[in-house]
Amino acid sequence: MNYSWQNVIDGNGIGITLTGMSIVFSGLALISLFIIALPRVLDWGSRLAAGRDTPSTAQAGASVAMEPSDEEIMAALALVLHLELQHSLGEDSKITISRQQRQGSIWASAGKMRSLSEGGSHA
Amino acid sequence: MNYSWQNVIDGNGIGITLTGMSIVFSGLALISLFIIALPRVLDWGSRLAAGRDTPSTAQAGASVAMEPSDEEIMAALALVLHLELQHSLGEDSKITISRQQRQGSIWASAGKMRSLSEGGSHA
Amino acid sequence: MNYSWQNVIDGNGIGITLTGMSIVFSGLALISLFIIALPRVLDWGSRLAAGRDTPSTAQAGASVAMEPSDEEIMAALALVLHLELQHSLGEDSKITISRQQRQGSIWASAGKMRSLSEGGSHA
Amino acid sequence: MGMLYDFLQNTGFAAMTWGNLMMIIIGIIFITLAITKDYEPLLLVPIGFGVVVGNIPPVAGMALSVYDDGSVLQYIYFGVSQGVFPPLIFLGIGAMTDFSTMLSNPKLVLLGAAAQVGIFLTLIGALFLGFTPAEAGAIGIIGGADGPTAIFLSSKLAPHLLGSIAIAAYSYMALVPVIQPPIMKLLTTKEERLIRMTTPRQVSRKEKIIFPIGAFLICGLIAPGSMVLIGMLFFGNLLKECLVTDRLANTARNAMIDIVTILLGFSVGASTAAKYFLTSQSLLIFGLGALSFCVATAGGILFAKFMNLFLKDKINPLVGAAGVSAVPDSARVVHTVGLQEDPTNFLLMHAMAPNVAGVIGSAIGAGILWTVLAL
Amino acid sequence: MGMLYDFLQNTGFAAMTWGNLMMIIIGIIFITLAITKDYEPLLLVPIGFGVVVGNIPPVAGMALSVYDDGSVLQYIYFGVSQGVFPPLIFLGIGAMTDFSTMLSNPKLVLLGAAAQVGIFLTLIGALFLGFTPAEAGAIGIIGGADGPTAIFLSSKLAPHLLGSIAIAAYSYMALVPVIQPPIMKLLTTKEERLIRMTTPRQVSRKEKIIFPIGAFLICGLIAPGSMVLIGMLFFGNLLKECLVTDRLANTARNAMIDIVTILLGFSVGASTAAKYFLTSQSLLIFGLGALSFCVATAGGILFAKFMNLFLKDKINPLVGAAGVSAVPDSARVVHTVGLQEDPTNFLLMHAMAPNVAGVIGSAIGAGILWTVLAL
Amino acid sequence: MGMLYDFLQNTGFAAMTWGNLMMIIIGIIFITLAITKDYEPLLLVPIGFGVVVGNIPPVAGMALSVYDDGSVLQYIYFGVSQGVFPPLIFLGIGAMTDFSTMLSNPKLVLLGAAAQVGIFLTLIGALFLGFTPAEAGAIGIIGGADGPTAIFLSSKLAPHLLGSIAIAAYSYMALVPVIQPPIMKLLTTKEERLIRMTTPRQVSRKEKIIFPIGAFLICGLIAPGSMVLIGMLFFGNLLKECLVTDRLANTARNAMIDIVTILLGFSVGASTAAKYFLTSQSLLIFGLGALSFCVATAGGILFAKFMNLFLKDKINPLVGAAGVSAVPDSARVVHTVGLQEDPTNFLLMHAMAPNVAGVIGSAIGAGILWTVLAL
Ligand code: NA
Ligand code: NA
Ligand code: NA
Repeated sequence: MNYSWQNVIDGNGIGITLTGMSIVFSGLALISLFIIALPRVLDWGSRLAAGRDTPSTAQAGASVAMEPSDEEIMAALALVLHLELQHSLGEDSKITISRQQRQGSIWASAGKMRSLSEGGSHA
Repeated sequence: MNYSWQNVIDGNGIGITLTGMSIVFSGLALISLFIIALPRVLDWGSRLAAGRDTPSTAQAGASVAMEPSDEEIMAALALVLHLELQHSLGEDSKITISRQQRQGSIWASAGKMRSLSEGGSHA
Repeated sequence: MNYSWQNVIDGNGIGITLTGMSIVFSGLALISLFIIALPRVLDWGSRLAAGRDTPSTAQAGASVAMEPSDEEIMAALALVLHLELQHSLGEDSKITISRQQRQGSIWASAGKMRSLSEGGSHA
Repeated sequence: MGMLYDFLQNTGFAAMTWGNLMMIIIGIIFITLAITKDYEPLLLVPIGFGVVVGNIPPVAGMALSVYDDGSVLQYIYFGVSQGVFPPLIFLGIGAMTDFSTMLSNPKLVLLGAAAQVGIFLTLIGALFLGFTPAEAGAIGIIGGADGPTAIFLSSKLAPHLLGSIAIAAYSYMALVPVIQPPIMKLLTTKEERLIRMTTPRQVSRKEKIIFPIGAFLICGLIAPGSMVLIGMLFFGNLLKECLVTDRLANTARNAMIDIVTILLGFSVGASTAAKYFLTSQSLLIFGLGALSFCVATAGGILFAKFMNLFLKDKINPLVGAAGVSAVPDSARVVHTVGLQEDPTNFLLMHAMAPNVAGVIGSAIGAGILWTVLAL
Repeated sequence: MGMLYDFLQNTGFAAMTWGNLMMIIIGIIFITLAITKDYEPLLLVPIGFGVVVGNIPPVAGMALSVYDDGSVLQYIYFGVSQGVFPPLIFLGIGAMTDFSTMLSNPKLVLLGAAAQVGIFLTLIGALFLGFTPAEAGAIGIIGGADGPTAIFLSSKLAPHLLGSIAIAAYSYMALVPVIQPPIMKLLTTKEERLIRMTTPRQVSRKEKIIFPIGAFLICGLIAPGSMVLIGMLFFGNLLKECLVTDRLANTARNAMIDIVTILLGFSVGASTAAKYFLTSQSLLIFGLGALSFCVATAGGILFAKFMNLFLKDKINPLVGAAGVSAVPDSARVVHTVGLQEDPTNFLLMHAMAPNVAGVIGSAIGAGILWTVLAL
Repeated sequence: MGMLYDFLQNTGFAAMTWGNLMMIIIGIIFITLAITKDYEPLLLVPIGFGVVVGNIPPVAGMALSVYDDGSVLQYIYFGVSQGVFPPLIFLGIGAMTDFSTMLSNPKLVLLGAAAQVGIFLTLIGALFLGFTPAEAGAIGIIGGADGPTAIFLSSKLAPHLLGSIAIAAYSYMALVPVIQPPIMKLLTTKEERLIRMTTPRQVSRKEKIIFPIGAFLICGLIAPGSMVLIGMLFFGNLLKECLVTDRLANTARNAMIDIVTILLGFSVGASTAAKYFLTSQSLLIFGLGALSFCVATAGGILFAKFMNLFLKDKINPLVGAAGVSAVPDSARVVHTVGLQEDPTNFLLMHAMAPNVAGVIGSAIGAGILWTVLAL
């Protein structure tokens, strides 16, 4: 292999970099704008649906939502505490997320049927 | 595409329909007969095994089995109640069937060994 | 098919058997030696790490470890009892090993984030 | 900057067609209906998102879509195009289905046969409209109201229509609570809807264990083409009922069916690129699909009324509507319509019998069509 | 009505052979034994149902059986025919096996080597009966008493005998509680059966973690042909023992092994269509298989007696019978036979050491046979 | 005894090279670091054991390694070599990721874009060193700090470098807690590291549900090459957030991702046979990889400082370092470094926003490179 800037020019490295970074920034900037617009559009939609008679409470609700509840502050503190403890206690203190099953749609009723009949006293 | 009954005749649509419905009905009728015969054959088999000395109790048992137990009536009512509530409460009231694991055969003992040795006090 | 010892000679049956049994024995003998050596090497390594000043306690610990704790004797008895009961009680007494989930590494924090934010009071 | 310009020529914005846009909106509607109306969310959410993904315009020369050789989506779609996923889903369904309602109501099994008339009349309709016999068979199976069966048969008889047929089948299955009630009310009198049925007998464990083996032999021998679907259904059921293989049954009805459902739904959705999907054929297929669900519902109800001519213990003809399968939605619809007439008449357990029989019936129908039309 | 007649010609009833009927009955017997006697239900139920499905007579021209290109069953059987499923099962077994009994009883490991004599003497027997060397090697591995190993080696050396060898291996593994006790009693005296063994030492976590890596290197280097099987076994064990990858170990020993077990058992069963299975070769294979289990059992017991000539702490020679693998049934048999002589002599923990060593031994044996016979 | 001699010639001991030995030691070091230091154990344990297995010397003529046609390891490696496993892992990651930190911090999303400069500067470096454009693109993606993305792009652009690139990517991801802090301290002042950020607003369920669909459309349309990775990521996230498909989301983030992780890690490791891996190219790739992580970290931090020139609510520039992805380790590193300056300044939630944005950013980057370099 020969090291040379000519390779970079031949491979159009600068063009790829400029194109690439432009597109990456455009993509994430669009997502950013989408995220900024989303609650406003939803808010506008729900106010439209509510007949425009309660805009003040909707806004009040929005501003209330800006401050975290006590519950969430507690949760955040608990998380931080947890992360700290993890360092000192090591592997055995890893969290365990319990598996929750949810039977939906097509199979839900079959599941119910089953639990019903198996709960019976026969056989 | 041209719409015409000639297509149906050319495609033998009537023949397929008659053949198909005959076979479907035959299949499910045979299953139906099989289901009807099954408890009688089993009953006859178990009476044969019991030496034919207790036919009356076997029949009594069968007739008793025709009526649902209180337990099952309760279960049925609970099911109906549950299904009704589901409509009003929406998605969050879906049932959750808990996952039960069963270690069998080949691996069962390995599992036991494991739980035994891991339950010990060493490392 | 013709039955004959010539087939065995042609197929080099004796050679394969001798080779095979030699290698199988060598492999498991090496594993056996490895297992025998392993605790000694580990012990020697940890004594080296501890600065060779506490060899007596290390050996004492090793000899203590040779005898099972009460806890483990109980566990062994429970296992035997369990295995015996299994014969008499049949299929329904099979053990159930509960499924434990552990979220690690890459995804661990994502999991924590999730449980944190879903635990909150909002939507 | 020439490269940037070239790249922008290759973005989806540049290549977007009205068809793609329309399909993306359809995909979003599927997701919305699934979430807000709870219509079959386990299928409509994956399919809907797949439709959105499949309608991002492709870049010429890159292997992206299910139709490009060597693309990731094609590998996933392989399970659909070769018919491997549907039997695996049937395995899981078998492991979660309780056939005891059917075992205690053997005569109701015939209602599950009657509703399959929807399959065959739709086939005649499709032939009339100019589809080839193989295509007509694949379209007819929409009337079976059973997604995996429809995908399986389409993959064998008319792979080019698979997307339309699968989407039509799942759409109408989701719409069962909308489609069936008017037909049920039209074809029954108030007296009929008030009929109370006798409490079914209980079923022993032995019957439940022997049933899947015996029923499989009957179906497999009478219609070998249904062997794989029916075999997996009853294999899953045996794993469940025999009690000694609980861990296998649990995995079959949880991790396994979930994985297959995700991959099947997503890749079926992704196969609906506007270019292949938005054709006049798809429109005809959707029309025939609606017809097939109506015919199947009517078939079940009318056959129940016909059976009542000979029976002492009358059948509530509403129960016939559950013969279309669409498990368990059509049984729930029967239950709900029954409750509207008499709030103490619980038809759900009775409706489950033709409901699961309808699954078997349409799988047999698919086996027959495959045998007759593929040879 | 010509079509109906044609169709009926294609039903299974018309094409049924006596062989198919016999195989279906065998399949039902497998299921019955699994359910009523609890003989290896996780394997015999899927295999048994697979045998029933595989013996529904096929329809000429339709891709249904594992032998028809492009059929669903063939795609599933692919994992068997290419030897992919057995290593995945070993991964799960590794993730559920505790090697600490072996780590604390290193001398008992040799019993797991001695029992492999069953493999090689059976190979000689098979050669004598006229099988080719590759076939003889695949048949010999039945003596390893390990299903996945037998399937893996057969898929490499003698794919046409895979069905017979797999069924023989699993049948005799299920029958271990019947086969082994008479041999054990014949070859040991009452005094020997009463020997109490010393309590094994405890094993540290570090040893458990280092063991799978070291043992894999020994096996992989001495018999590279065993690399995949042994590699997966010890990989699974490392996932279990290292404690930082619990979630992977859990999935490997639950969802993953269950899915593979279902697909492997069912498709192995489905490969036993009478036409391919009911041959005089299958009969000879079953005979040789029975022989191999007996020889392996005797090998383990006699080698234990031989070792006792040199040992101060005597080995209870019953424990040698556990060297055949068939985990954990043969260890349980040892335990039970031991209890018959002395109800307070618990041999289970001691028997687990040669039992798991036997798994390693037969995988090494398979690797050797593959190397010697495939080149 | 000739056969024994021949066999011994084929053992690994005989064919062992210094390269193999070195790789085996590297594999054991990976496992040791994963267990003792808890560095990405879910990936380093499988990869490490795979490295050990892949460096057992092969036997000429036997299909054992990932490079031998028809071997079991090759079938498993197929999911890597065809790029199928990475999107499935993204599906699971989507089903366990909460994007609400990002939804409540939209401006921080740009930091996830800035850090991708590591990808493109590394590409320039690789071109300079003489790699072909396609190879350079695959090497550059190491700077994305995202294992599945790196494997996906390498499989498309430079399959022969896949092993080195994957190992480099995962190694440096594991070393993030070592690599990033010095750079973070070098490029920020104490005052900057003490900046407290405002509490983010809460996010509604509706936003969480609409976000994955909208964000997918943006990414898919602007960079269609990222369609599969990003599509699966947001598909998984929709399954999680829509609440009606919980069972699918649970399986995607448990059984499914575990199975794929085991197979991916093990087979990537097994592809590093010394013969293919120990090349001067690999050495250069490791050098460029280290560079790319440093550049990416610096890019994120410096862009945060640049944004602060215009913002009233200042960003703590440490948070920029989380833009490299390496979820969630780099966010944890930010949190830890922040706590060192002020034990009451919790940056974790803020750092998660650029962290997940970085995943999206590098997937877009991969899509662009694939489009530009593969056509
Ligand atoms: Na149906
Ligand atoms: Na063995
Ligand atoms: Na990134």
